[in-house]
Amino acid sequence: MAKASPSRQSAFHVLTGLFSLPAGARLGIGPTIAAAILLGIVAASVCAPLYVPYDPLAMDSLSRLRPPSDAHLLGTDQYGRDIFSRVMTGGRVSLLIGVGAALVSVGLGLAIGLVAGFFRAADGLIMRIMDSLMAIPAILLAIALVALNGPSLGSVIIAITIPEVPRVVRLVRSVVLTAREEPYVEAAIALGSSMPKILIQHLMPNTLAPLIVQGTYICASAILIEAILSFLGAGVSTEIPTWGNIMAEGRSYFQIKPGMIFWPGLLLSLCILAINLLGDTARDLLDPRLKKREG
Amino acid sequence: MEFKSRDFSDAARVLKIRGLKVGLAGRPEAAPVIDGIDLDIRAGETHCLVGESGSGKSVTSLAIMGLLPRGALEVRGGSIDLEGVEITQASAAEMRGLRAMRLSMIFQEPMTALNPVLRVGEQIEEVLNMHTDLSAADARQRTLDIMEQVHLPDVERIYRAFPHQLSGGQRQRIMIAMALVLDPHLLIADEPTTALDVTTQLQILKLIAELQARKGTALLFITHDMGVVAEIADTVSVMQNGRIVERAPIHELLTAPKEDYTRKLLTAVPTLAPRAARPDARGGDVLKVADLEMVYGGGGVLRRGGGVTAASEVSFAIGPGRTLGIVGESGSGKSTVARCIMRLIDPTGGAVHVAGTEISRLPRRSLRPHRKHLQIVFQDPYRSLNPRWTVARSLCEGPINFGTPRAEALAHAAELMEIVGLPRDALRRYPHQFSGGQRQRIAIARAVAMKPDLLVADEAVSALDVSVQAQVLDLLDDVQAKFGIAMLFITHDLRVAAQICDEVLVMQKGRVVEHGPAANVLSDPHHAYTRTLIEAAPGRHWDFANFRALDTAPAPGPKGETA
Amino acid sequence: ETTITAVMHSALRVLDPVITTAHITRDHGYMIYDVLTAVDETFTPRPQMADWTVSEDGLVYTFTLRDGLMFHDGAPVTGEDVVASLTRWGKRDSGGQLIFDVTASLEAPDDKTVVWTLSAPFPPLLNVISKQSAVPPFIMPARVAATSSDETITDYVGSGPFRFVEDAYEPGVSVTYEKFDDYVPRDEPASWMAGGKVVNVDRVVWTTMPDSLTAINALAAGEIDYLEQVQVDLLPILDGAPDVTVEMRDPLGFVTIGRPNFLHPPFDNKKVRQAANLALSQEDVLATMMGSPDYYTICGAIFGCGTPLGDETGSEPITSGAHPEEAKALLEEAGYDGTPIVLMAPTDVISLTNQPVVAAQALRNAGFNVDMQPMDWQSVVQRRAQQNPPSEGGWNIFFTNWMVPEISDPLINVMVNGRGNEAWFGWPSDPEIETLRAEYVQAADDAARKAVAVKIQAHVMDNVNYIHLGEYKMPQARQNTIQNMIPSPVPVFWAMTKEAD
Amino acid sequence: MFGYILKRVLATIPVMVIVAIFVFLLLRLTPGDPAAILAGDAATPAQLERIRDRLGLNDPLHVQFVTWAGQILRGDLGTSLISNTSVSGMIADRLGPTLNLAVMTIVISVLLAVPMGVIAAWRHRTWVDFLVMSFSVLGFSVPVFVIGYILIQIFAIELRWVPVQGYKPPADGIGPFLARAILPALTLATIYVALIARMTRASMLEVLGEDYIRTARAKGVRENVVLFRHALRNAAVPILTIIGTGFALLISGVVVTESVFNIPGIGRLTVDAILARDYPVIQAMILLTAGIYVVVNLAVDISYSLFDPRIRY
Ligand SMILES: Nc1ncnc2c1ncn2[C@@H]1O[C@H](COP(=O)(O)OP(=O)(O)OP(=O)(O)O)[C@@H](O)[C@H]1O
Ligand SMILES: Nc1ncnc2c1ncn2[C@@H]1O[C@H](COP(=O)(O)OP(=O)(O)OP(=O)(O)O)[C@@H](O)[C@H]1O
Ligand SMILES: [Mg+2]
Ligand SMILES: [Mg+2]
Ligand code: NI
Repeated sequence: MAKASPSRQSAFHVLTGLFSLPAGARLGIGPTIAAAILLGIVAASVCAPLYVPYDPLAMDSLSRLRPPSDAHLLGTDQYGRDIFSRVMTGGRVSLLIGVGAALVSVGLGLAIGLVAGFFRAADGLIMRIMDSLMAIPAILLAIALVALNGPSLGSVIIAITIPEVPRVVRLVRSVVLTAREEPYVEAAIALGSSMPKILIQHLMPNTLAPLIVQGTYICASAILIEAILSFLGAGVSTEIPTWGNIMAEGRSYFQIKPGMIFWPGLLLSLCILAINLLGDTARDLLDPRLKKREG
Repeated sequence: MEFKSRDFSDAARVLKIRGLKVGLAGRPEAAPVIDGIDLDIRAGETHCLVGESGSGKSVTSLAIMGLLPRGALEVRGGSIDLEGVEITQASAAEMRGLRAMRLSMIFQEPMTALNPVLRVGEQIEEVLNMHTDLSAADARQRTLDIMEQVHLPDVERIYRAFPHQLSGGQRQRIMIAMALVLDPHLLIADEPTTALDVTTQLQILKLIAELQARKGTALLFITHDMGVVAEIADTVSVMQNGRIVERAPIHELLTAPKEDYTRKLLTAVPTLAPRAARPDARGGDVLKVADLEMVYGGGGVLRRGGGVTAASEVSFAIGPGRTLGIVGESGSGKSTVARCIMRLIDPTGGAVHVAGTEISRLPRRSLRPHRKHLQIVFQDPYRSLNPRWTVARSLCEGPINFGTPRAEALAHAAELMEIVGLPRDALRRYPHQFSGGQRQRIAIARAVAMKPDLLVADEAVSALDVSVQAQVLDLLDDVQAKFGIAMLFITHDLRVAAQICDEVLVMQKGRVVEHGPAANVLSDPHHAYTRTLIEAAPGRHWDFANFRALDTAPAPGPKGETA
Repeated sequence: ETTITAVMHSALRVLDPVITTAHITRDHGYMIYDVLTAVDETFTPRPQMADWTVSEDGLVYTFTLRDGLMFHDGAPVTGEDVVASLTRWGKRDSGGQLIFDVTASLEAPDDKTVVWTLSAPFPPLLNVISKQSAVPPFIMPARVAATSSDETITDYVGSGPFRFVEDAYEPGVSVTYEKFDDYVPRDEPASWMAGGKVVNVDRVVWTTMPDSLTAINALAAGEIDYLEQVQVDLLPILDGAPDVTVEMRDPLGFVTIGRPNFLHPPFDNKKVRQAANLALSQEDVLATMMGSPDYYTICGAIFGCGTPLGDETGSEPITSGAHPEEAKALLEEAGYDGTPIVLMAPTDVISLTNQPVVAAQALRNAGFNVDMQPMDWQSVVQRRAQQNPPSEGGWNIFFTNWMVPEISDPLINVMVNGRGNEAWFGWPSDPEIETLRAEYVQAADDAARKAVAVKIQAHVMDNVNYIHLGEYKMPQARQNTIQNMIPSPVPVFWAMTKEAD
Repeated sequence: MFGYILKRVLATIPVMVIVAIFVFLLLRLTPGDPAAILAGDAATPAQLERIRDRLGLNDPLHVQFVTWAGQILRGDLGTSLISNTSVSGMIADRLGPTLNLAVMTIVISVLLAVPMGVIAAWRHRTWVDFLVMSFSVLGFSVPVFVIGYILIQIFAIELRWVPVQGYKPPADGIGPFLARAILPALTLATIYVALIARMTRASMLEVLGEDYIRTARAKGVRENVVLFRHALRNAAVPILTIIGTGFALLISGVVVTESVFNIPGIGRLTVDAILARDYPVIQAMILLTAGIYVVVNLAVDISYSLFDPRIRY
């Protein structure tokens, strides 16, 4: 949050605001490239079933671990499945996990955070629970949760979501706590607006910008955590290819057939890179200092 | 009133600026921020730079210091000559050598200009360490000396203090000590007293004058406060849109300004002569406050030893159509009283009657119907409107809460826009598309939309430029006359209080020390504190708007001085 | 001082070789304990701690302990210790239980003698107590053997060729053994678990490497001496390591199997089981698991190819590749209604991850509706014990592996138990096979036993008590400085030598 | 100060209690049976049942919880269901490697990341900034195990500078310790460096815009002094915070890194315990890690006052 209180509109604060915000023209091409890459990967993944040459699950025990060839663009894995088909299809699920985890954590976190931020009575208990959830190491929680529910898509998303929720809650709560001191909120109280109305109409929109940013980070880290869970044997079933479990399955073959890690890894890294970059750009663009500058 | 009238034509020229142009970095096509200014300052001279907000005063000072923000602003042309050194061409190392030795600067905000994590003594001493070969002991002694010179008490203790442990005035003294410890030839002060209350401001101004006289320093003093200018300036430059439109010795400027812009600036300055009181109320009091008390932070289970008593035994009443002003220095409890009345906080004692209802104890829910009787306008025009809402939505929020149909509320909002002097189509715009003054008008419209009986204005014009301030004050006057609203007007600026209030209430440390008709309080103060306040008001003997001295001295102090 | 650093196939966590059937614990047992008798490489029982005589009627076995037997704490091994150890073992081991069912008495008349009296003849007794898997009767001090058979022991004194170094033990990480200087080996050459256990190294350290790639790299870099199992796909990494030898230790290897649940549809129907048997192909499963045919054998013998009882009668449907069409036809005949088959697929045990995936695919090809449920091995272990219908937390089929010696006869092989609820998971009620097993116990000689075994083989293939998916072997790898390792199903550290660096 | 610490320490009690209850319930709801791990593949249901009885797994949940809580309060972490050794002993054996690794990682990360962030902020929107930010985004986007494999491949296999795997305590000599710990520490550090560098940059950017930085420059202070003496100390609080909360991230990295580099630490211990349903070990470990997390963050909170005199407790 900008510390500069706009009440002191000294030139220097205007300057610093301007200093760290990219005016449209100065964003550079980075975000554009990032967006293009991301769109490309998303499109390629979503449309994967239309163009991949093989069923990503079709095995052929007689052509295992083949090097790239005309028949198999990126070769085959240890089940003789076509790596190209798996990687492209895997993107769908990985992205789904990313987006799913982001939406669920942001949604839950927003609801809980608003309540905690505004209702003093609930705050203590909610925050203690959130502290506890944060204190439990996420990865261990995830392994336990996946063991509990079986490694379905849903349980992986939930497992990734639970440790993220407290972070979102803290974020939302802190925004609400700051925003409720804003004069315009006090003005709304003076105008006789009810608490729910203030909460939803005045305070919630403030959380939007930081949540978008947070959401992109959650999305990126969810894709990554899924890979780590797969590595530890607690990821999504190999019947549903994801970048994570393709890499995890390929990890023993790292030296013999690096493609199994390289290709999904490349797409995954590019994706996360792009998402993070867009998140950073969003943060810069949504920087509250921007709004004040325009005044 | 006496003005400075020394002649500096023989003194050595310390700073010489010719045709200085500053523009946005990397955007040569954009209009320059500083558009070819000339400026001369000679040893011992106090040169004041005035002008409305955004006219380029700070940018000028930063250009002289070589501190224009990299990547945002750059010098486009012209020269800045400091005793023969060309600053626009100087290397970073040369610039570092000049700073503090030959040229230093004091900034507006003593709160933020000092590094909060370093001891203030160390911060002064750092200047010595950077620029001299003094031994540690000598440096420390020099530091203590200069701290004595700026009249800091108990220098040994303050040396070790962190900025947050000092008052605003003390911090500004540290800044001054830091700027002057190496006896620079040029001192730039960018609004060094704007953030301070009047009494402290007076002390700081005196201090600067004293040191300047002793060391013969040239002073470039930036301010928007004409009162201050009148007190200290030898020469005044008036800036507008990056140009210097008029330059003259102080007396000449105040008595016979040549440029329209200068005239406009001067006429906007309110006088300390109290206005004629409005006719007394016909009906009963709109607001009656009795023995209001507010203690912050007391009563907590873990916090023993009581809290801060921000207000106690505050009682007053306001009739319809009348204005009561609350004045007092910072922290005296003015806002606390306002917030208690608005029930933004719950007073710990006393009673508040609004339109006949005692509201200080009402639970929030039953309070809501009474909200429409009282409305508030805040100081900060940038934060008092929801930046994500259109003006129309902000204006309709209250009426809709009280059951007005949306269409009707909108129609009323459009009328209000006219009343506050904004175009109707402004309804569709967002707050950031307006200037501070315009936003304050919108905030007033929003309050008025509720047809309240009482309007509380907490420093409603303090953040605005004098010229804008005058317009908003006029607006408030109009609205009040039109709707017969009672107004509680909080300000630290006695001129503003004089211009708008029927009655004035002076607060100090949470208590009411004086209360009466504005004319009485301002021209015949009984309490010593009120007198200090009035005496500290800079330029209080000058009637800027009429380019002459005030004939009725506003505050006949014990030994009332006259112009 | 020679130390052998060995990476074993899994971490040693349970130190009681009687309470568990885990291989690593059995291997640990052979390090620190000794056994009365043991089979050699021809599956023939040989004397180890004791010699024996059998009475004419086959009811009295008399064991005589050899001289010089001593526990690591210095106490001599007595008949009393043997009786206590055998008794505890008899409560845990399924073969042992059968013997104790017909035991009249087991006692130690003196320090050197143990007399085992039966109420009915039990011809395979020596084979059972000499078996090297799953739970061999290790001899412990009587005080240790007094521990309940449902509780793990906490005193690790044995009389074997190595001593357990308790201070250096980190469960799941490493175990250290030191040569037991007072151990007196037999004079015969070592052969499997029999013969003289001559220790030529001072110290053996077993460490665990959770990551197989790391283990191979460590071996190639000379950081460890011995890798018990090498993933075949990773062998090329060792090509570049001239100091490492890759070889087969155990000529018998492992079998991998699928076990259907007999309690619930559709596998309660023999035809459906047969369809599954047809749908699957040993080759597909094995090729995926092992990669190279050098390391797997298509083998239809449920008691193992190359074992005395091994026979491939009736195994054609599973050994001749996948038969999706015939399977479909059979399914139709059986009236399979498309009920989803809950197939449990463990994700965290490398040797068990492939079979379910391949099988699921093959079953689908044959028209089964497969609900493959991935879970960790622990969940499989828990769930396979559930007798509920699959829709209520039960299951239809799971896969596991055995070492060949663990399935090599009808008394050891738990999957041919047909006692319904008392049988192994899957709970087939198969009176026919129970009759055959009784016949086997009573068979007088090897030829008669083999004849019964062939009948059991034929029955299992027809009734599909389980799906025998073939045999595979795991290569081991060692530094060339390690010499004289004897071939054995159990990795043993006696006989072996290590050149000083 | 003391009062504040006491208050904070007391405030961790409800957190730990919630953690304990949560973990306990979660585990008991999770399918899996330690008895089956103990007994192995061939055990019959009846045998398993008897073992479960012995282990107390057949008691009602609340009885098990009360028993366990009672033990914990007496400072007894219980006995592993699988290896029948004391949990505190197991943890003691394996805490060292992880702590050493974690400390080394944090030291490396801070030494690398803070200067990186400072310089990126100082040279905002230049190629230096771009480079630092690219690196730090990259650090986020490559899974830990891949980084580990790559480092092993390069430094242990190709260059043969260090061993592939393993762990030696510093007591065995600092050389062998460093040789084995450096790759895992670097692996773990990538993500941490990314995190800290990013936060340092953001925080420095904020601080560099502050008035007192301008004051320092107006005094003619050298640029490096401006950055490190004036700016960095003011930027420290968010950096410390991220170091504290990043600790959680470190833990998940540790789990993977310990596998890849075969380090006998507590991360691996916990994962193994979860996979084996060794309840006492899991419960103790999660309580312990949660406790460490809470303590680290408490320490971070307290250390704020070292950097910022305005924060006083
Ligand atoms: N970094 C910057 N980039 C672009 N424009 C700037 C920058 N800094 C200042 N400006 C513009 O330069 C003009 C002059 O600003 P400056 O701060 O000098 O005004 P000022 O006279 O000091 O106002 P105030 O009384 O509010 O302090 C303004 O229009 C401002 O918007
Ligand atoms: N929320 C609060 N908690 C504790 N103390 C407070 C709080 N708000 C204000 N105070 C204290 O109460 C006193 C009065 O504050 P108040 O804001 O009413 O002063 P003010 O006269 O409006 O000052 P200013 O002119 O600076 O606005 C001050 O000492 C302040 O520090
Ligand atoms: Mg300015
Ligand atoms: Mg106030
Ligand atoms: Ni002012």
